Amino acid sequence: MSEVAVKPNNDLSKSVKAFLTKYSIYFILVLLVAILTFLSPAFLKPVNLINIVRQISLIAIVGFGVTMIIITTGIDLSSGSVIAVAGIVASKFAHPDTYPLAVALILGLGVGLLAGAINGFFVSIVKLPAFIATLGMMLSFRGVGYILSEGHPITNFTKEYDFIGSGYWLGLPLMIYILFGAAVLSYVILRHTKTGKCIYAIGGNQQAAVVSGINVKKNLMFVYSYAGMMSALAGIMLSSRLSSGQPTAGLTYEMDAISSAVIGGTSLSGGIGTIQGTLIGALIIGVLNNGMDLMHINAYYQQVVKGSIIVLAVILDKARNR
Amino acid sequence: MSEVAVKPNNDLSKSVKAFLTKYSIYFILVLLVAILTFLSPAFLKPVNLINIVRQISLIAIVGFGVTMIIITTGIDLSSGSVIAVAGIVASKFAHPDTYPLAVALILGLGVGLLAGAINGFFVSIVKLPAFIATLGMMLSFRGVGYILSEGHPITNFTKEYDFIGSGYWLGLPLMIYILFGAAVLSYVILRHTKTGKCIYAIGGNQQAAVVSGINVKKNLMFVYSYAGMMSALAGIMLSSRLSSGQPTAGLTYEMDAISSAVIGGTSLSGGIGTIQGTLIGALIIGVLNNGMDLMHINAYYQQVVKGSIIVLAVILDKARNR
Amino acid sequence: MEEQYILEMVDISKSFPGVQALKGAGIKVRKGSVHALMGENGAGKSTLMKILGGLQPADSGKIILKGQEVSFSSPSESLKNKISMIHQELTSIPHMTVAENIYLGREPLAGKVFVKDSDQNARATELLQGLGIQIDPKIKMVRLSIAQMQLIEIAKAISYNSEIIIMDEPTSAITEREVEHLYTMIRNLTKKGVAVIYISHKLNEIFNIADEVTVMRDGEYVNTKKIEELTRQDIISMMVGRELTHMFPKVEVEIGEPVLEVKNLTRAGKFNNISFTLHKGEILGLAGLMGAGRTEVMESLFGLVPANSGEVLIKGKPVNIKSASDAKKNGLAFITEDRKLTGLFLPHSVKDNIIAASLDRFVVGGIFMNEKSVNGICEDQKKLLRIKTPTIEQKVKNLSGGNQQKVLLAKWLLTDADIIILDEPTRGIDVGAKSEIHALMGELVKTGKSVIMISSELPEILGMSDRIIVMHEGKLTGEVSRQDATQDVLMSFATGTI
Amino acid sequence: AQTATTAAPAAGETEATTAAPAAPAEKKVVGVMIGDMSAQFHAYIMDGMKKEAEKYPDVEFVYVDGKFDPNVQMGQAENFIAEAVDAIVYIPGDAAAAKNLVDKVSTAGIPLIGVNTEVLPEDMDKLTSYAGSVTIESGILLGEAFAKVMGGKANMIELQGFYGHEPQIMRHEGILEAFKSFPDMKILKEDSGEWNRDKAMQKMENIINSDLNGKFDAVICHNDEMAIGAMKALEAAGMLDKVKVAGIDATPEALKYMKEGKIAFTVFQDARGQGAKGIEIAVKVINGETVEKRYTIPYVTVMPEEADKYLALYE
Ligand SMILES: Nc1ncnc2c1ncn2[C@@H]1O[C@H](COP(=O)(O)OP(=O)(O)OP(=O)(O)O)[C@@H](O)[C@H]1O
Ligand SMILES: Nc1ncnc2c1ncn2[C@@H]1O[C@H](COP(=O)(O)OP(=O)(O)OP(=O)(O)O)[C@@H](O)[C@H]1O
Ligand SMILES: [Mg+2]
Ligand SMILES: [Mg+2]
Repeated sequence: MSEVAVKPNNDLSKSVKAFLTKYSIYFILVLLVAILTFLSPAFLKPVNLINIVRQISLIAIVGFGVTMIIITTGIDLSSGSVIAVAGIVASKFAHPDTYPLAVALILGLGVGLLAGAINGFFVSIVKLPAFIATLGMMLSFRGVGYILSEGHPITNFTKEYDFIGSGYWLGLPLMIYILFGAAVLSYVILRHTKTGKCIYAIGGNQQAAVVSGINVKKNLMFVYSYAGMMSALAGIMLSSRLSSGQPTAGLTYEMDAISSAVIGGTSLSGGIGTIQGTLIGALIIGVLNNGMDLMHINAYYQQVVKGSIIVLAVILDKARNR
Repeated sequence: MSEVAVKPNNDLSKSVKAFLTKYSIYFILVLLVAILTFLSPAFLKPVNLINIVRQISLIAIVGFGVTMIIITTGIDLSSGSVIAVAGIVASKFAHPDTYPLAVALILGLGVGLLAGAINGFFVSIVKLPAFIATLGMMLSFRGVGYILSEGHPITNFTKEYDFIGSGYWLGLPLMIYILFGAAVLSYVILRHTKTGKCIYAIGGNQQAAVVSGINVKKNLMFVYSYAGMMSALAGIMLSSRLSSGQPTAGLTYEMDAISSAVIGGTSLSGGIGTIQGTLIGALIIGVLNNGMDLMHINAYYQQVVKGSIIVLAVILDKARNR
Repeated sequence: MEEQYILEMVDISKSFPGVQALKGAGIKVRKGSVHALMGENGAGKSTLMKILGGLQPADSGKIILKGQEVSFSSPSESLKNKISMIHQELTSIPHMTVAENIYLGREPLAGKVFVKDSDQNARATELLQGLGIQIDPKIKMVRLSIAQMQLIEIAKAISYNSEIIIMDEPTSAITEREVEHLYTMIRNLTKKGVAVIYISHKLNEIFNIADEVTVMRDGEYVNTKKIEELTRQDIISMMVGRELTHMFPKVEVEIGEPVLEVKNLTRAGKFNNISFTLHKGEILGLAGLMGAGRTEVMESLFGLVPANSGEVLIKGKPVNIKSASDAKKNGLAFITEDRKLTGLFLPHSVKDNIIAASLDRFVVGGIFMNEKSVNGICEDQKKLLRIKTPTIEQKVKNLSGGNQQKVLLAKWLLTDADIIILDEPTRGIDVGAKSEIHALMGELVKTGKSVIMISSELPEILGMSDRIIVMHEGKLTGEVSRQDATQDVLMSFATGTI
Repeated sequence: AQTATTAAPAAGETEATTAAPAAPAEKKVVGVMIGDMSAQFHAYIMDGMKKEAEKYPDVEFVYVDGKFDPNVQMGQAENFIAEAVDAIVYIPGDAAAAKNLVDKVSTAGIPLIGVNTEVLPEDMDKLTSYAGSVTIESGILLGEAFAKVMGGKANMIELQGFYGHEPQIMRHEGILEAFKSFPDMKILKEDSGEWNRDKAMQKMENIINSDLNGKFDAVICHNDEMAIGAMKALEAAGMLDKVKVAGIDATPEALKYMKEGKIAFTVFQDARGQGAKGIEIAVKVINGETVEKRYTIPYVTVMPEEADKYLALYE
């Protein structure tokens, strides 16, 4: 009950430090951008920046759902497969002169919701470790993708469906607006709703959440279903961008999405994480990929550099949780 | 409130139940074998059983190291890449008329040890989450594999080197003996040495391990290095089996190794797990892959079945931790 | 001084980011004596001992062990110097056996590598028997109760054959009977010349076992005195730095009609035929020894673990409570005994902790949280309970134990429940905070609420309760009114000797 | 490898007679090892196989997916040997790593029919027969046709297959081979699109934004999927009129885009023809008919005006 607990030695240096640790991940991004701008003049052109944001939009959108899952101490390895299945289902209903756009969208998102709910069922009701449940579903959903598409890409879409991935509005790709919308929606859910509070509580201490009368099962079901839907959204966008619904789509995207979340400060032990962090994490990955391409770094070395920088970013960001 | 929840109170049924839960994973394997024998007469032939064991030897050996890592609450996503790098390095020194076999083996295993030590450094000294550290190294090591091999397979080995992966001794493939040796070594380390106790202690309660005077850093370094070496051993075996050291070798093997461990009862939250469990887990995966091929199940459906059975096995095994 | 000190810690300072935990603190301990270390929550007792145990380095200061200046950079160095420690936080490894836990890090080895399991088990058996602890060393730690785990930790600390044993709140999870047993063990140790540093918030224990007392406040050394020179009040005022008059400030409230009736509640293997009644404005004490099943009854009452049979009536109406949210709807609140395990969200802010059980009350438009009202109400709670924190955004893990307990209380008070179950509400809490929590209980019953208080501290039960029921091995063995209750009566019910 | 593997067929025969009731009556079995079912091109080969297989209702064909992992294929070959199938049709995921597999199957005495991808030259003899092309030729044709289209002078971006995969290595070599006689065909940048439309599109977008913008006038891709990805990125950047894109495979989509003038040309590899041939040979072999050692199915360069003809093949 003493005052020992609060005794800053130096107010200024303390607040600077607090600021730096709180926003360290932003500084890493800024630093990376600065270095790349210096090394490659093409980097900072608006058209390239737009390009980067569009490229990361898929993994960021997947990452938003995954972030919520990781906050509840879970993980989702099935995202990449859900991308494929949802893309295929939506593609099947996107041929000209068959159904209105809404049908493709609703079925695509619906199948993602269902896939997510299956994950949620295993994790929240059957109480399997999320890693193994979603690993199993990663295999199963991918198989379903092959079965539904019979191994072949599905092509030939309506103009409206094509517009999702290739359209522009007010000079910006539609995909960027979708990214923005998904980010705002996810942010609001996590930060400003009861569900968001429950998600953090479950991740912070599941037993305490139960005792506090929080419906853990219901909230976990929500989180996994939401993440499934976000993956499906990415799947629809990807199939439209490529003009093709493919059973191989989204392979290993789950790892990029998880990396984005973790680089962005989401803790794999749960209870901690933000949507804006994940967005920054995805941007760091995107900026890296793009920058290395612009600098014509040999592809073999790109992997080494990317791996090292991911580790470095997390090291620099570690101060935050200290 | 007033309903009956659990009512055992029967000594016999209780001890049967205890037995079943303790060995549940073995029963799952036996059940699977029984079903497959019934469905496919070719399954139970000795030559097929030998096949299965040889086929799982790689992921089981990787799995032994990964098991120890998971027991310490860590994870290793870089195993597949270490397989490639070690295979390439060993292959480079396995050309006829250059060096004795020992050189290829020592350098191959040495490079695995080094890779593992790098993972260990990030996890134990820098204190990064193992997931992100080994994810970064997965990328980096894979890149190193490409750089060392210049993207091409390395072929043309000495007879001795070829013998590792294709040789027979007393009617059994050499690979099975290596598997057996690695299993026994790993089992003894984990069950009967001080290091093994330390590994369980670190995973069970790291704080407790520290206050008991255990050198957590040293033991973590050991575990990651050992796992790196096991992956390297698998890499050497693979390159010999294929007569070719390839930069693409071992892609996604880390997931199979982790699955083996988890199916075999290793808990991703640490402190629990056995080598024999992982061996059984790998056998379950191997029996499944083999059985589905023998039963001529369509490859697309195989993925669905495999995913579902992994989940099912873990559900059935869950009683064990109750 | 007639005899040489075995240990002197002089002028020790230590700071954590933003916190000066120790400012020139120190302690001098004689061979073969029990030296109590006292101080409020956050005074720096554990930190000082962690420095001695090699867990944390001091920023400055000296440690003199048997005349030699030493410094320990790891627990193993400290252990080598014959200093062992029972930690405030339980440090057992759940899926290893009792023997493995005890001999962790110093297993009997064959050929320097292989652990001799049977040797280890034999040694553990011998050790536990010698200490009179009836636990099979081959069973896994996870199967023990918290109290049994604490006994194992005590046994483990003793098994090092150390010259100095630090006991940081060794009795936080065990009850009077085991405490008596611990006294015996300590007396045997001191007879052999072992020095014990004993940290506890329970004054009774200090007067029972300690030879000398050192008091710390705000990370600083206050004073050291022989126990004979001290009264309770002396220690308290040294610790708090002011006079603390009311220890158990019992508020007299008129007891009203029954609000909760429990009839024949049974859960197989845990408790049997539990029946009791709680009245409006009443504080009902629930006493008993370790493992008596008190917590279990409350868990079933609160819907966390279903009972097999029985009936519960609230305000005369039968209710069927199957989950915590049912319980909340029926006006129950449950402040659980282990605030870290089942109470708090440690990585989260004070604010998020306080609102966690009453989220619905802040929801606007069906889904959104009304941040403004959250902030306002949390600030009110902070003031009301005098929670010491710079802001309500502070992470709970950075608060001291007492303040954490208050956050937990705030969470449940916010639900505005009529029936408040407090399970060990002052465990590990210093006297100052304790009396504040007791005062608060008075406030609650004054406003017409009712309280069930489980406590293993008999003075607390006796001081606070209007009526006391006692459990023994899953059965209700007695009921006494405030007037008739004495330590002896309660103990005989609790041990089943009546 | 001798002792046990030679024992395999023998063990198989003895067991087969006493087999469980589920054993089908004397139906011959052909194991078909696809290199990677997720690769578009292999999927088309499999289509050809399945169509051909319909002609032989009394033979059972078992398709397994090698996932582009030679170790997986090795395991599948072992499984087929254990099962004592009557013949194996084999699309190698990798030539170098096929050595031991070929050894094993031939030691076991099971006819092995290679399809699409050659194994190492010294192992070709051990195949019972081979239906396919010479991989390097696809690269040579692609390079030569590009030289023709560009008038012998171009600055190109090369989007290669997944690094380390057999066709990636051989096609790259073929392209370099072809350009030996066209010194003005320059490759400004090599990168990998991993056979994948998605990855190729991202790579192209980044290249378009780099300092290479305006400096290249052709994108040479190791397959049509990547060509389509590159084409889409160029189209979005409005550069398609200045840059020519081509790939290999003649997939229906690529042919469609050729008709629209978005892709310059492609190199046809008769996926279905190869697949069908492989099955046909296998059936002949198990019926005891003699087969030739090699059925070469050549690559053909396809220009836009021929697109319809090739599209018709997919009907
Ligand atoms: N690792 C740490 N990081 C930051 N602050 C710490 C750390 N450990 C202790 N403190 C702070 O140091 C002060 C002293 O803590 P300490 O645990 O020594 O108190 P204590 O006297 O043992 O209290 P209690 O009676 O509650 O156990 C407190 O303000 C505490 O918050
Ligand atoms: N969920 C649980 N799993 C395993 N053991 C438990 C659980 N909850 C309580 N126990 C143990 O069961 C025994 C009876 O529990 P309970 O906590 O009800 O006793 P109590 O009378 O409240 O004693 P205490 O003074 O320890 O609170 C105790 O020893 C306790 O540690
Ligand atoms: Mg303390
Ligand atoms: Mg209790």
